[in-house]
Amino acid sequence: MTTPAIPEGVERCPTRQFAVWLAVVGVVLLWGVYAMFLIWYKGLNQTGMNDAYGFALWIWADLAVIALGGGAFFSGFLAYIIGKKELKSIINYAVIIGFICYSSALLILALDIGQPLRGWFIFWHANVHSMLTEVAFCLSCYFAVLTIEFIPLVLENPKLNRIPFLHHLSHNLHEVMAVFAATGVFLSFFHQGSLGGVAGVLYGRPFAYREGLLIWPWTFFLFTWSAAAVGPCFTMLVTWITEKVTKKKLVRPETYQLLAKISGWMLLTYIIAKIADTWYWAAVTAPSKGFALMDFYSNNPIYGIWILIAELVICGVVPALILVSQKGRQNKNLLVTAAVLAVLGICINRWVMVLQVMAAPLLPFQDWYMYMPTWQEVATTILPVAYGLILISLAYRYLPVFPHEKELNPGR
Amino acid sequence: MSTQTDNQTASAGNRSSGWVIFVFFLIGFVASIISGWVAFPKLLYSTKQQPIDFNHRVHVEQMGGQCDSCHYFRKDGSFAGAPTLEECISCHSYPMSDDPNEMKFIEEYVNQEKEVPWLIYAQQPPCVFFSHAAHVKGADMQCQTCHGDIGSSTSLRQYQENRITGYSRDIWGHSMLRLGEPDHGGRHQKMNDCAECHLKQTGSKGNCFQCHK
Amino acid sequence: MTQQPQHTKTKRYGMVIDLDKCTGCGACMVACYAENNVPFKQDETDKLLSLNWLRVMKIDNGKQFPETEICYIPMPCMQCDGEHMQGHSPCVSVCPAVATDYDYPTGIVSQIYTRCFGCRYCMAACPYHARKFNWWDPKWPADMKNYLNPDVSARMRGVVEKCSFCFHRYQKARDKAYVEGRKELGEQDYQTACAQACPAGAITFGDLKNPDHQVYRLSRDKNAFRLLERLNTNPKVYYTSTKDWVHRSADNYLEGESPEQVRKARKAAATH
Amino acid sequence: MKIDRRCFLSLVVGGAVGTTLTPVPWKLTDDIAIWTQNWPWTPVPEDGPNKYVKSVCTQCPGGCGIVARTIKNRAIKIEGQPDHPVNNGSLCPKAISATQHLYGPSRIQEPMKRAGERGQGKWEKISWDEAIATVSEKLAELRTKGKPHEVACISDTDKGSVAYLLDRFLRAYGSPNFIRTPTSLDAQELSLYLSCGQQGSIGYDLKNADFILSFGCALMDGCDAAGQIMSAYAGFDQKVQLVQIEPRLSDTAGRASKWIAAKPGTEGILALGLGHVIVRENLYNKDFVNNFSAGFEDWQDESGTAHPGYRSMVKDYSPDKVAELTGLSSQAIESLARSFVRARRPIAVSGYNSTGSGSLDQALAIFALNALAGNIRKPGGITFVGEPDYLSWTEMKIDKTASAGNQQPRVDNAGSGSYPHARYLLNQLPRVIKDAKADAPVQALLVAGANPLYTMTDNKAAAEAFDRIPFIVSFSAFMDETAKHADLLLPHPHFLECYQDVPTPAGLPETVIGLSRPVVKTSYDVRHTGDVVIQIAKSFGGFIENAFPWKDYEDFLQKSLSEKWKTLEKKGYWTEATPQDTTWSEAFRTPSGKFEFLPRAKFAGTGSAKGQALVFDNLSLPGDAKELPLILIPYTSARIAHGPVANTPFMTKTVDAGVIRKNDVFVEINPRTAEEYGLSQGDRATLKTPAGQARVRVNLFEGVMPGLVAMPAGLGRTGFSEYIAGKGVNVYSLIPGVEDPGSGLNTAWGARASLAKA
Repeated sequence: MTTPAIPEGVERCPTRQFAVWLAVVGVVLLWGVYAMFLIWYKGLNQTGMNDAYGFALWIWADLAVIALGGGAFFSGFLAYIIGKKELKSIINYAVIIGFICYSSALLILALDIGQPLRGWFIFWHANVHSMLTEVAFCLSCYFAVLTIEFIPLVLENPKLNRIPFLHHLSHNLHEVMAVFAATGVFLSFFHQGSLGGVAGVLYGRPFAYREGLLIWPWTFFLFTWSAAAVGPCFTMLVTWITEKVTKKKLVRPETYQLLAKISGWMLLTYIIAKIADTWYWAAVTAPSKGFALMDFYSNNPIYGIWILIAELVICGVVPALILVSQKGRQNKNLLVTAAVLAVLGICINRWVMVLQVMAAPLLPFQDWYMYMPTWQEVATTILPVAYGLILISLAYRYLPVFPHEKELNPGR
Repeated sequence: MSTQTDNQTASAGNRSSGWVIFVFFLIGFVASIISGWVAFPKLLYSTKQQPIDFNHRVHVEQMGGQCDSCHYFRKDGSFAGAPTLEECISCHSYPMSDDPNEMKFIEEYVNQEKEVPWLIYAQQPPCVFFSHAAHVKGADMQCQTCHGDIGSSTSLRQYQENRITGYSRDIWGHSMLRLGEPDHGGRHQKMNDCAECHLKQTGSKGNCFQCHK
Repeated sequence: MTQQPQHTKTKRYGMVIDLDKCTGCGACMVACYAENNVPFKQDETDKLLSLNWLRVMKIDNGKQFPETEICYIPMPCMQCDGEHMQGHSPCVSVCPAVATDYDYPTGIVSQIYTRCFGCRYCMAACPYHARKFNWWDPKWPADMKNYLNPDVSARMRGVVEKCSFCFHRYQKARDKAYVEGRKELGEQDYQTACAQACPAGAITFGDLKNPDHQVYRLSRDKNAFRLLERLNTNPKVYYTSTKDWVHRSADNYLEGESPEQVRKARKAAATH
Repeated sequence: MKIDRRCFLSLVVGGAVGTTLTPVPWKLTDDIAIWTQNWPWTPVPEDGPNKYVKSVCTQCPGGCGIVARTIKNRAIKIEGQPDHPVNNGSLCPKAISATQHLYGPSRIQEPMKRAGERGQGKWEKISWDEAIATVSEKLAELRTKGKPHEVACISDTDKGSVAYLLDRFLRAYGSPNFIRTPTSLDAQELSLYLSCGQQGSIGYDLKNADFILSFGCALMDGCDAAGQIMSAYAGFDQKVQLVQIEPRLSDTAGRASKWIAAKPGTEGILALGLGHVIVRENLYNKDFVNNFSAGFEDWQDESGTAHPGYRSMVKDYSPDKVAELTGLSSQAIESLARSFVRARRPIAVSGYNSTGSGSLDQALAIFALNALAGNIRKPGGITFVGEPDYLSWTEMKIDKTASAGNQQPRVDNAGSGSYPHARYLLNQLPRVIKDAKADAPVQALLVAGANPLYTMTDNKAAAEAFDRIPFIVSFSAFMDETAKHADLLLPHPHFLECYQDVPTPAGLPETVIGLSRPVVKTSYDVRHTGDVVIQIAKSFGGFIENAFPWKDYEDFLQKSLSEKWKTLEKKGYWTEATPQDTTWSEAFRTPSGKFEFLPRAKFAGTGSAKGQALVFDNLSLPGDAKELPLILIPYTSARIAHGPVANTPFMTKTVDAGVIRKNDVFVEINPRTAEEYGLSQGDRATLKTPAGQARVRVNLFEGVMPGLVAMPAGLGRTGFSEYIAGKGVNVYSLIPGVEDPGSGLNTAWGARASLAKA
């Protein structure tokens, strides 16, 4: 009569231990949910934002999680379209991480608008010229695709898989997954890019503004490229952490190696393009509007030139070089360090493209605008992390996320 | 695998069969369709009584057939809308007939110097600046085009109010699907209705600020 | 963005503010708030949380006492024509729901509070910080609701608002013209509340395209400039000042650049 | 048939699928969004026919013409009245935002009597009959005791009908103690009286002047004549020179053609220094000085005593000496003197200061410059505007008690032996009350239009004095600082709700009488102070009642204004049709019949030994210069109301971030001063003066003279509403009074101070 909910042949921790873990994370989640309702009920006055900071922590969190969630589309692209079989080992997990990232992004977006009940205007009364419209459409569509990609995995839960209808549905979905993966890749290229466009088109903000190709500023391409480069790093990093926590091998070493290699080359090409872009912006675009590079990096308590060096060199060039060298990526410590740096780099990039844009003064008589988030903003930004941990825990426990787990952990 | 097979056979006896499930599906489906199309509109709209059953025809005949005898433009170009008590009193300081409605009007409003709380069928929300001048003076439109032939009516229609939005039902229109012309022969008055006519008549849906404030 | 209707004769309403005349008295701000139902709170000292459609900035020349000079810069919405003067104002092009739009007949950037859902992208896009967000529900204590102007709708929490060049006054002036059988508005028929209130006569308002309007001449004065011209936002709010340091404070210049030289270069580039 | 969980699920799925095919989700989504667009708690102002009512703003004595836009008994907005002879459409922010006070939480909506301790804020609503009876009983009691002179009245004006009725009531009742609050024009008006023999005010024809020399006047910094000055300023072309003498770069100085930063308190010396140059270089107007002035050259009086003249006196004020005292260069002084006197229509302006009225001698010294330029009664010069005469009613019959009371000396010492020329000296009242051994010499105080507990310098001393007055009645429309400490509130309507005459505003070169009239009907239980005075008088019966033969205030106003009433009703203002007399021969009513450089009347009876010269002892501010090395000066701003009635919330909203933050006020100091005292931008500091201390923040500003601490006036309110009170510090509470020996007026222009990081 009872079917085990846990996939066959794998070992999971005792229910009690699992429940305690869920409870701990659940408390953090509840804190976030409380803050969320506070914001919906009382309005955005609960945040530290102001008229100079219309975009702040949340938009950064959005851009960052979507960039990090880029592992899903790029691994899917490599696995289903290019046909890299090695990645089958990690593709499920990549999809779950992507799903978490994108659902979090949508939740934060729903929080970040002053009139949530009118949120659908973005679809119904869309302004096709706005990058945000493009973001909203692509984001929603891609989230739908991710959900579809996620469903077969959910259906593989032993209990659900028992139901013939669901079993067949799951099977058939697997068959057509390549189609969805392709759709997802297409959508992702656009919305990752349009997120880059969000800042890049702001021709009233010389710190953000970039020239570009047709209607797309260079940041459009840079965002897509960087998400494709760093998304897999994040997937690797989360997998590695999961392995450490579960004390098991979950993914084949060659999967890591392949992802790291591709990520490394992507990162290297990205950082070269990014440096070129920064140089052109600093030497041509900004000066044409009367700004010298150091105008953007001085006379304020936080944003020094260090942040540019950190983003481009320490968290850009360094991890790229580690990952492209075979020795570097074969050393597990270096590999993890590189992944951490790359993730940090993209977070810095998204941060400056949102918050430093708002901070930099425009008129000579203005000062830098500084901003401090409130606990409500922090709590709602941590909320997705807690939610992600819970979803990962549940998925790991009840779904056959890692197809090679059994084989990699014999005798357990 | 044997466990699974056992379970399937064992459970088959406990489960409802496919057609029962389908019947339930159908019940849910039909019930929701009926409640959505029949009950929902009744719940959504409340029906309100006009304070006085006004006879437009009598007034139009008395006032020389012109709407703008009562619904006039002020010198500054604004439109006066429904007449104020003061304007009504200029004729009705004493009863002009034995009509019970007029009696009620005199007793409850004229004698107590209270404005009549008319329910305006075509009331636009506060974000709308509707220029009667542009339509009536600028484009030479007839009142009936939008309001229907209200001037020949002898009594007032029911006024229905959307409980959520507070809008008059005339704005959306009586049909939930916004099909057909309104009963009163005028126009529906959602923004799209304005835009549609503007597109037809001027070649452009119009700019936001043309009608918003 | 809606397209420009072909049959209408368009105007470019704009403003010229004489900074040598402005005394910083604040009458324009107060007139604006009273005209446009701008709410207020108990504490308005955090200027980044203070809803206003018009701010007057105080700047000085940075010189030591007693060589110091001050200048006030009233800053309404600049009603940018945008790059290439086609209505692609920084804010209009980014609004995802067409809540803000370029009104081609007048050149005024509209803001529809009931359409806005509060994403604040336009605020991020505006280099002048002209756009303000309703962080709170507006409150009018005691009987203060009585003074609210019915021509301007009160804004609810969670939407962006900004100066509209008192567009409702244009709407009313047009109504009056219709009733009087006129097609065109005179210069005085449509004036903003701030221009009307300025006790020093520093603010002039009118159609920048109409040679009969004062702003036509004033905006073409050799001392006229706009804020942050180098961003190519093409504002319709012009300023005049005879003081060099004021011109320099209005835009960003690299070392060795001078306002005149940059202006000349821009003009040359524009004619090419 | 078995019904289980799956059937239920199926039902739900069927329902969900069906629902998507109904209008429910779609219409609800739309309607909920529409609900957010029409939230019931977001107000929707009612529309209706617009009416534009012409009236006059009476929030300050400026007398600006306004147009009030109304819809259905709602006052929507105040705008300037174009072509009005006073302000020609120009208005200050306070007038524009007057509707905020009209409908705001500061209004007193009905008569009330104190229920708890004084100042505790507990009130009990009473009827008007009871309120009036309470006042009458109290006054009648004092009268029976033979002490009618122990009733005093403080008013913000001594011109116009309300002041007239109050004064008339006091005289019928038997008290000489009608006291007007001090204004920044007091010394100037006294100088006019002494040097020209004219009781009234100086009119400045700024519109036609081409060189305006302003001695620290807050012309564009929120003075009480903002409308007329701004409308004149609006008309200035680039040829008009405005020179501002002031230690701080105020808004006036900022817009002036030239800012001359003389040390504070040295304006009189500078005026004499300028006179020195003009006389030395023989640049003065010979016709005027030789034929129509007295006291220019040395002279002898009837008794044969020799007196030095103006020429001798200014000899002591050489440019070098004045330069040292004022902190300017002697070249600057010389060139200023030359450009002033060589201008076609120069004018030297005093009064309107943010720092009090200055001394009489200073006013005389500045007035002398106008005489040297000969620009008196000339276009672009100064004119004399007499006191309003439209309210003179026949003398009334009074009884013995009243006439005995009236003959008592005034409680504020004005008109006494020491101060024969001063008309009101409110600044002396706190000391008089404090010094009284037994009961306070004021047993009942009526306060109308004034708010002395806020506006008086060293207002702590004033509050202590008021505590000794057993009965205080406030006629204020607002719960201001003084009303809060009263025993009885008899609220006056807001100016947009009532009729009131507006006498010619000070500074205007012509006579213009305005009529403020009801723009809306009040919805509160308030009464015009004029009505209340008439009703109180009537409650006495007998000759007091007979002295007030009017039905009510409106009746009084109509009868007083007689034929002017019609014009006022129609146009909103009345101007004198007769052209200005521009001759000099009939201009002066002094003993000599000429303009007197050193007025004989000033010294008559004062017994002053050195009375023949103007005296300047400018560093006579109280306190130890070592302990208090800095000098605090108040500054005013058009955006902060510093008079009896506080800011509107809109005005407070316009105040810069560098003036208040949360509830902290910023003082402006020069960066060099800041360095000296180890202060940096935004630091909190403790400001000490002999009158008290306050917590402030510092704002570094190059435009303020090193060694000075400039603080905005008008903040630190404790009354009104939570939108106004509690912000910053009342600068006047930090300034001890300084008595002018020549006039008895308060001449404090600042206070010694120290500033230490907190």
